[in-house]
Amino acid sequence: MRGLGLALVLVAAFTIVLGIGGLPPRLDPEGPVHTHVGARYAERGLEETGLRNLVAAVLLVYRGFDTFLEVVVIFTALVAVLALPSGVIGGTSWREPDAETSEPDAETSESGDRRAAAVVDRPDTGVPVSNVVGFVVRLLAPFIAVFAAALLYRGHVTPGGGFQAAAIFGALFIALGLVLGRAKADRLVPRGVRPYLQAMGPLAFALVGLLGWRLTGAFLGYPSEASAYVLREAMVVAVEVGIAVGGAVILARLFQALEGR
Amino acid sequence: MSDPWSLLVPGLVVLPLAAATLVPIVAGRDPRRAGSFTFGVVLLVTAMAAALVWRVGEVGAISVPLGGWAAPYGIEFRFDRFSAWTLGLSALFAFIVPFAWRYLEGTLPRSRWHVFYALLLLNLGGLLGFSVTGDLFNLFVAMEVVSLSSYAMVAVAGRGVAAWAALKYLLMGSVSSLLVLFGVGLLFALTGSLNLIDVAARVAEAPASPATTLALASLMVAFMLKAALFPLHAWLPDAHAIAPSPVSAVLSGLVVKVGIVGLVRVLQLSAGSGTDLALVNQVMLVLGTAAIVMGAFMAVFQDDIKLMLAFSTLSNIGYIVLGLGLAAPFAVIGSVVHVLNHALIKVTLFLAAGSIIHQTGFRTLRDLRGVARVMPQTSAAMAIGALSIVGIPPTAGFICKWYIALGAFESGQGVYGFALVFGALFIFVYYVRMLNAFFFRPAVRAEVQAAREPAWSMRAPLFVLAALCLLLGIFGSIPLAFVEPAVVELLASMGR
Amino acid sequence: MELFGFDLDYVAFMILFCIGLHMLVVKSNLLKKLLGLNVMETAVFAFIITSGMVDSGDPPILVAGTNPPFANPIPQAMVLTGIVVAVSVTAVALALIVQIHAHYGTIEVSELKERP
Amino acid sequence: MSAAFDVVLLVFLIATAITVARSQDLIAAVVKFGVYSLVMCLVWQHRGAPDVAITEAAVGAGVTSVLFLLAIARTERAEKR
Repeated sequence: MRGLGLALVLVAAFTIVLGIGGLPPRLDPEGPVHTHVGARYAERGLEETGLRNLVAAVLLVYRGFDTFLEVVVIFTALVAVLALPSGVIGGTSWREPDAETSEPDAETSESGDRRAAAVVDRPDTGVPVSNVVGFVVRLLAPFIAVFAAALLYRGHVTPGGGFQAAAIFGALFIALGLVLGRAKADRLVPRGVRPYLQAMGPLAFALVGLLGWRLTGAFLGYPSEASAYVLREAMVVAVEVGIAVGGAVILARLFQALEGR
Repeated sequence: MSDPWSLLVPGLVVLPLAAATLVPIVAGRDPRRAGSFTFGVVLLVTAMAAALVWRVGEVGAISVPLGGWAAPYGIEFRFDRFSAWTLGLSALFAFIVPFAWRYLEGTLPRSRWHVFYALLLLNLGGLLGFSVTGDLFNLFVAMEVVSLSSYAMVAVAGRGVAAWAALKYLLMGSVSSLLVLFGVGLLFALTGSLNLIDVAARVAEAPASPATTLALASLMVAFMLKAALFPLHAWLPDAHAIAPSPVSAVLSGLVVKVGIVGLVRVLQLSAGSGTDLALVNQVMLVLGTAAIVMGAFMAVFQDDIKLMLAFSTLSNIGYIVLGLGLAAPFAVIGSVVHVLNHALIKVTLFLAAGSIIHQTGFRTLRDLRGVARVMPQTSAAMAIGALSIVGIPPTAGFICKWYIALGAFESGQGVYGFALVFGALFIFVYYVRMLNAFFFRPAVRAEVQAAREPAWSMRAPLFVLAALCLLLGIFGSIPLAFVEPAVVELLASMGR
Repeated sequence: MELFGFDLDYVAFMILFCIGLHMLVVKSNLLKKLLGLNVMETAVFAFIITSGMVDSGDPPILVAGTNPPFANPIPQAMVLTGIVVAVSVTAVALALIVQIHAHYGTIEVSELKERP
Repeated sequence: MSAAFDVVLLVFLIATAITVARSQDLIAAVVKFGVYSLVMCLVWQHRGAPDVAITEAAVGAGVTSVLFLLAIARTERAEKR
């Protein structure tokens, strides 16, 4: 295995060195990367999208469908983790846990599987959190929330945007869950609304896309007239909020599932 | 009023994906509703795909700039004659979903049914997106939706064994995805564009460079890995055999075709790149032939029927790649149609195998002897599928292989035609072994003797699929004629 | 910056890619393999970002204080998407690894291969 | 100055990647991976990609490391040789 691995690495390194040697010189403002599609974004991006942050303009407006599929990917990750058999990965049901007592074995699983599941005990997650940590988290929580909201809202102008806000919101849920205890943290986001919240990213995109089609004749189009500025802004914000809320809930639930809840 | 056709193409992709997020909400407390909802969505998607295929036949390829940004400044969706495969794809899901209704009982606890259906819809949406997108990066993200849902579906019903198979699949799949991303990044660095047609044009204009070769090679290896082309097939048999049968049908029939569709895209890209296409074709010929022979060889020694079917997928991927590598019109037409026909046949076989395993509880030839006596209808469907995949006329498998063989002789590479026929004989051997055990051997297991035909919701899809295997054989010239203009155009762009 | 005619950044990312690949192929521990995959992914991301740089360019954010030429926003958008995809795949892989450990009691490939 | 900073960052990056590969304590490996991600963030910030840098810090270094730590807590901490 070791020899094979080394050989593979050497072959890969050799091939890549040969290949990247043929790339056009980097940093050259006249290179193909900077004179084709990117150049147009830099020239007309602000005028066409109203977003000062060109990365946000690419993500949301020019190449919105990529971002739609990206949101679908993290949704898929959540579904994938919840799809694993219960007993090990927690929270298999994404609604209220059903009173499911018998878990029939699959055609593929063996009797050993059942045994293994019985032996596995839920991990001890009730680690006491020190007072200092508890205090700090409680103290910082509002500030973290504001920071995340700012990242979201200012994403048009400064670096930041939906996903970054989602990651920070998600981290906040998780920290609060550790400090407040599960029961209280669970109440922050009631179980009943979770299926709706985790679906928000793809749904926001689909709805805004449809609206865009109605207005401009192109799916995921944004009205470009100056008079429709407010509407366009509202559509962009709707998508960003969808990404942030959906992403945050999904990240928090991934955490819970891996933790064994 | 906006042009409805401009909504239909993105709608084809968005509808199943958005519906997947709604599955848990719709299911509510009754998980069975998730199944009906999914079935409804799949039927709607199939109808949309059918309308689009009809439209393409009338007016030619439909190009939809998403967001109104014309290519190369935005993402372009293209629905052309090759995209007709999306119709078959969604139609096959329309058989798999009702089959799963009853199959899931006793396989998966009810609390996870909606997860299963959501994964199926995500997989379908990703496959459709992958098939219609004309943008390299979009291709990558759509592929990730497909891959991630596939990994999960392998692990969904089993415990440790399935998780291990799924993880092997995941690691291989991730390497392949990473290579795709690397290739796309290289192509962007070379051309400054992500649109497939634009990139192809700009690559053709630019002087040949090792970076182009690296990018195309990276993409090609990645898609061969996704297609499980020999010798990159190690992950496939376990994943496909251990998954629940409807999932095996999706994976073996449809998901591996991601690699094939990707390969066709790379061939389109490399058409004018100055890459030595003859060399690429030679590699594809050799690997394809090796895959046919090795797949058949390994299948002969299997006792587990699902493993047998998984290895047979390896052989069939070999046929498709061989046809593409021959680069002769007949052969490529045969390959393109075989992408769909193999999907149809493999779904039939896996669903039949799934019914048998579901009803008897056994999965090896030894245990399943004599099963045809108690399950004659299912076994008959299985037999039709088996004859199709071997390529006995007048079934769906025959016409594609016939075209590929014709292409081999026509282009003066008859040796591959003989390899193909030889491979078919080999494949014949193990399917005969299977049919012999099912039909002509006395049962050895009491459980098999006590087994009965499955519920109607499982049998009906199987009958229709088996009938389609025959119909697509008899009327096989219709799909062949449909893709012919597209293939001729593709080959012309490659200087053939 | 160049080194023997090769761009220094590209060389560094190639080395990182190879370190990740080596971890993925040679290590027997599944978590180590996954870390290797993540290292590889980051290396590819870095490659893509670096290819979109421009000499003395500013970040592609059109506010007071930044001037053209700007770095190309497309590779950055690609990598943002890529990072989210990578974390999704990692989460699923980790869940599978936990599942494997619960069933087999080990996450070493060398030991997994010996068990049915 | 800037070029020297670049070189230092890149060398440090490679060094951290090697220590990730070498450490047998998985928790240490994950923490080192976090450091690696953060250094990568600096590189990206330096390459004119602040958006990606923030995302890598939050998602790549933050979320990924936490998920890894959870998985280690439920499996094994030591890598066997």
